Amino acid sequence: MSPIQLALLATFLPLGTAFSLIVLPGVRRAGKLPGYISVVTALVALVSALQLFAYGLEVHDIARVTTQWLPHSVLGASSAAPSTIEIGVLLDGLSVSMLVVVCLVAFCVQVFSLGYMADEPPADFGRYFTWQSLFLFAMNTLVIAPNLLQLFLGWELVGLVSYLLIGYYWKKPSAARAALKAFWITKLADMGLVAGLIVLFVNTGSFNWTGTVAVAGPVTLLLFIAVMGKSAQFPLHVWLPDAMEGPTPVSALLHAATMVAAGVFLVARAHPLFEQAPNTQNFMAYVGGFTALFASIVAVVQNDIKKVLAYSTCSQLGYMVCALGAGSQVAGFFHLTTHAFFKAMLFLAAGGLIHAVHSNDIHHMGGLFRKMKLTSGAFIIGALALAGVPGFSGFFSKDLILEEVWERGLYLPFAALLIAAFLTAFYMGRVVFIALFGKPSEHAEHAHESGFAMTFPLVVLAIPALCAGYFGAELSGMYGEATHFHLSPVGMTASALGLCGIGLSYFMFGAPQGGAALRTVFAPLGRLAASGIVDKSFLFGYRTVLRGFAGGIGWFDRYIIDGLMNAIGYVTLEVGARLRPLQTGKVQDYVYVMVVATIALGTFAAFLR
Amino acid sequence: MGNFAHAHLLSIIVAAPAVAALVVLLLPESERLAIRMAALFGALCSLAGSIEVLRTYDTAQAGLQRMERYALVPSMGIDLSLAVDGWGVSLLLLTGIIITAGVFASFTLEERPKEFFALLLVLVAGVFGVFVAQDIFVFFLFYEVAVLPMYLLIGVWGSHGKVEAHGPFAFIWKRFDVGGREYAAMKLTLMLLVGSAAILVVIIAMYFAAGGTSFDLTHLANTKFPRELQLWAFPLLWLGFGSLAGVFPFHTWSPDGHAAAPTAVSMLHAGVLMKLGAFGVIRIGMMLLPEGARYWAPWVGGIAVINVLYGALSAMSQKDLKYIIAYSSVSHMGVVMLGAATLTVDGWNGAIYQMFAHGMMTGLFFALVGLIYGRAHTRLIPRMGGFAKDMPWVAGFFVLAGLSSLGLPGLAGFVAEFLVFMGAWQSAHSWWAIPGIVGAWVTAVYVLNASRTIFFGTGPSDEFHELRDAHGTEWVALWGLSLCLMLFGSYPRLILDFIHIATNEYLPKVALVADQLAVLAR
Amino acid sequence: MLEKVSFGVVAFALLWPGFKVVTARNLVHTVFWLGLTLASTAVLFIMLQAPFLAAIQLILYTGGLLTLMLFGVMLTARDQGLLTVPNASHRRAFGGLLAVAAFAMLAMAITQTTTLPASPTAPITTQQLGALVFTEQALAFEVLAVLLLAVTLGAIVFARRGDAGSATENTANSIPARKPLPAPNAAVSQAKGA
Amino acid sequence: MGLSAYLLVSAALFCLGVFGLLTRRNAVGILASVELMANAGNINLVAFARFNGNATGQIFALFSTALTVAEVVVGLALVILLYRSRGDVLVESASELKG
Repeated sequence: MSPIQLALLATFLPLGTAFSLIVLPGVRRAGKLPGYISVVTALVALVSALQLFAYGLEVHDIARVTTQWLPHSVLGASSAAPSTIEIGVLLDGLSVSMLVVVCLVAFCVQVFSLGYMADEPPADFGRYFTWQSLFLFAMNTLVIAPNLLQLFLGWELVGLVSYLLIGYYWKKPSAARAALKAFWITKLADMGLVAGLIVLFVNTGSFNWTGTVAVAGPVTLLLFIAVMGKSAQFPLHVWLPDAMEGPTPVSALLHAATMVAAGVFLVARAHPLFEQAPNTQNFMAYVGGFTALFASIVAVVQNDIKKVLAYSTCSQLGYMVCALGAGSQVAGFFHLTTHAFFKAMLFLAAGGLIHAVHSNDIHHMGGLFRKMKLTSGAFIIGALALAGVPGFSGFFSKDLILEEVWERGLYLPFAALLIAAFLTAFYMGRVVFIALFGKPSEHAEHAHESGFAMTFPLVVLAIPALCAGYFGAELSGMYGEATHFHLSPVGMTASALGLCGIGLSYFMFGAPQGGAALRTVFAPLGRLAASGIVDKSFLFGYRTVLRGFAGGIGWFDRYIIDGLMNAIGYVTLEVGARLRPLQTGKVQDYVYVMVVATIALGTFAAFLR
Repeated sequence: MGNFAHAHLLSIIVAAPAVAALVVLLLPESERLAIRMAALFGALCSLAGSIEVLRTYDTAQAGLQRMERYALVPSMGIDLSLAVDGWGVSLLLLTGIIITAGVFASFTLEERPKEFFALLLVLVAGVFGVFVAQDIFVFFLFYEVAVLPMYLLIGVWGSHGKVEAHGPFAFIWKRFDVGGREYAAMKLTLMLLVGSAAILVVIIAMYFAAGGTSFDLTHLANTKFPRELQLWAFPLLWLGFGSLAGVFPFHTWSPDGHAAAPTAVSMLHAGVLMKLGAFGVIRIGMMLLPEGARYWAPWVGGIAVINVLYGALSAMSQKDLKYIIAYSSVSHMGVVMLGAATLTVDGWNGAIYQMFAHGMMTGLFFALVGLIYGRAHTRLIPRMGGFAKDMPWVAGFFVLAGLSSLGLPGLAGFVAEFLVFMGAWQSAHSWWAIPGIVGAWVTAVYVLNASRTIFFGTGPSDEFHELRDAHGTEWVALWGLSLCLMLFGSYPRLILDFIHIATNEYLPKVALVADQLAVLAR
Repeated sequence: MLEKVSFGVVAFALLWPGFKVVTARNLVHTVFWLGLTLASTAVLFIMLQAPFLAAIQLILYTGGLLTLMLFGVMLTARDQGLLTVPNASHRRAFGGLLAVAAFAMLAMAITQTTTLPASPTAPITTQQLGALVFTEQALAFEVLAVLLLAVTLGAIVFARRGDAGSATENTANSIPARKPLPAPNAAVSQAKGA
Repeated sequence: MGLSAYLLVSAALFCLGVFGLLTRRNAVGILASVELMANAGNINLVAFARFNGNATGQIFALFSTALTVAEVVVGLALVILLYRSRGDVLVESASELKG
């Protein structure tokens, strides 16, 4: 099959699956069947993506096909500047690499879900896999987009699927709220994307990211607002921790590996545009650096294992954004790739742990390592990769980012990232030492290793998580300048800090006793971070400001505007009622009026003459 | 027969519902099934005719097609002349879809089905007529035919609401049963008739200014009216038609009217009738009075922007489900008017497409609301919760309609809103795009919040024991409208191509090309 | 001179009874004063060289109409109170004022109009009238005939309406007593019979 | 005598009729007043016919006379109806049209 056909297969087969599952309730409710259908779909997509990847290793720009989607013409300039609004398929190194990441993680997550979601009622099970397939379609639409418009289509669709999947447990009010919050906040940020697209199109006549754009500054800034929402950058990150209300595999796929990385993908995609806007790039670097630091501080004090991972995702996305802000598309996207693998694995492993103890609290897990060696092992590999321990994939990509940021001269973000690197190692160490090696808790008594469906994906993901870093040159060559890894002072510092962080966490949480003093040092910082000022201000903005304003408008409409309309009717009726007595019903009164009027008219006519 | 039908397709589309109404009236009250089938048949005939018109419209030739002309009052130059352009094609299709869905949605109506369906069909005949009339007198005639049955439909089959007395005008409650169905019907009729009066004045003025020989739309469009006439006549037309399109501050009939109206009537009213107003503003107001349109465009757009945000925020503060949807219509009709005011190709395409998309979306909404109300017997959202357990499909469709209304790509609403915003940015008043975009977000807030409260979370409580999913013919309405939303959202060219042709033809007569080029060069 | 005197006499004979018509307390008197006015009008017609009209005036008005109105008075005046209803005193002054104002206006219009023909033309013969009625005015004449027929029928219907119920009901009960009045007198019974 | 003399007399008669119309309380009295006014009109018609030499004026007066008689017939029928329904013929008591 041609590359285009493969890409279309990888995109539309999942759509077909999702649509069939929607319109065929019989299949959707048929026990495990929808799960298998969905997994096979994902597998087909994965195979297609891998095949495309193989193409991509040889030819970087594989194919680009577009078709008109909307008719468009500019009044009076139809012949001079014919422009159409198109959608299509663009296959190059970047999209193909992303396609592989997406399909691989999606496949692993779906397989994992077969085990994780096995206890769900059939209808819900089917619904879950319907949305999973829909997600694959949406994400692939985004990835293969040849222009920003289609990217936006996919962008919104993944947002929708995110909403649906976070709200999977819709009977839980908190889940329903979290879904809403995620959708609202990303949609709020997406207003920037819409505006950016419109400004771009009106000024250049196309949605392409290539070419010189006079208004690159505003456009990229607007686009970046959307990125901040989708990729959970401060202060729009508030939805991501709440999004953990969704099933854990969903968190792994959407809210760790792929969907939240869409923002990073967008910036990497529109790199030519962003290059023309250095101010935006600097802004990105600072936002990214701050987010990385802020989120990692908050992660330190979380007890919910998924919340820790969520904040860590925030933090890592901050790294990527910072790298892109430093102008390094390669570093940012490379970290996206490695992060997708190890973070998905971390989440899946965490899912396994949660599944075993039926709790998200790390203190309820305690000592699971002995009972669940494989899952724990995967978790530890992921944690090490995340902490940037030399040899693991995260080490390579994170060091690349730090180097690029350093070279760009962005010292403040660099410092933030460095501290964040230390904190990352520290909080991951904390989770590992408490949850896997800590004091056994009574919740964990009956814990046992998960089944094949839930361990197989971990094994699959562990491979790239371990060794993706060694193929940095080949991978980076796909979507940019091939970058060979070399050990630099910057990288060594970061690694050393990371190891320090692990050591500290062992001292505080792993060692039988001790570290109490240090814990009191961290306590105020933790309280500050956990107080959720950002969250509260959003809540205030929504509950008090927006709802209050809307309430005022509603009142104004009902009682003032509509009141005025009613008042017109009321006055008409009242005037009528007042005038009624004039009609006495007595013939002679009318005659009087008639005679008086005749005389008056006659007099008037006389005066006129 | 085939040839005859083909040659008189437009007449058939307009006449089919009217004939069906007659048949329904002639049938005995007891033959309920026959009554329904006759109504359905009339609706389906129109739908099929609309599809055929769409299929056979010659895009290469463009312009007015399928011209039919019968002299009505030759001495005054009134002809019953019918023809379609690209806009008419799409709006005919919309009307066909909505009436069919509406009949399906209220197929099982128990209260006086005979009179109900007869009035409904007469109303639809009027709507079809407006979209194909090429004579302004006949246009107005059909317009009134479409508006007036509403009074009975709401007054007889409507439902009661209650509004608390508050504010500086609280004394009014002494006299009016605010929120009641008679009140709503009366308010709607009176406000729309005031609008009609304004329209009639302008129609007569234009007729005489154009020589007093013909009411033909093309003739009037080719007449260059004096500037003074255009400047005073345009606002009258705008507010006259605008009162039906829910233009602020003449929108207040809409929430009460839609809330009180029965399901199919709400569907039809918000789905197509409000479009008549917007269509009138563009087709009559802007095209016959281009100078007036240009002069007043900043006002039209400014008020439209208010409509968008004001409607959305008002919707957010409502507790009654029907009021939410009604206010959302006000907000979305603001998008239509905004697109019209931009005087750009994209803006006009978007405006007409928004009519189309919003028609189907709000039709779906009102079908669902009627269905929920029929089972829950309340419209107050705070009392509901967890309904998705008993009515999962209704929940799904509701969210789908909501997604379309907030402009989710892949659904029809997005295409329209995006085009309108693009047009707004290209217009002389770029800032219009910003409140438009914000309005879409506010829509996301209130629509999804409503669906969360109604369908998700814990519940439903014991008082709701009759909840059940859609059944029977309701499925047809829900699925039909949902699939249309998806179809026209993912392949908009299906009708956007037709709209585009008409826009390309009409707009240069209204907008000054130089204006746009200046904007582009900026 | 003689002409002026005779005109003055006729005008007085016309206006004085006219004044009595609108002021007389007793209705029967009113009707007779009206008859006098109408007769004076006939004289005026003769002065205007319209003998045919004068004859019609006498026969139709003074004869027919007067009788009719007398019947009307008798049929509707159950007692002396109803027969002699004084004029509405509160209206009298204002009504007089209005009448005078109206007369002033009319008089002003008449006296100030300069285009009035000054002298009479040749008198119109009854022959001429007859020819006109059956040629030029034939349609109006026929229409008038139809109208008179309608009036005749209408009057019969109106007058008979009360009878429909009274065949079974007591006549007295069909007249609601708005004011306390004596028992129905002979006039009412006669009206029933007619 | 000139035309204006006749016209003045007829105007005076007319105004007397108006006065009666305004002040009479009895329906028959009102009818009589109306007769006065109609009569004044007739005088005008005949006078104009005389001075303009137009026979149609007399014809008109003729018709008018017939019409007036018809009017009185109907009027009296109504008066009788009024009397039957309420026991008197005072116009101020018939005020069903009061708003």
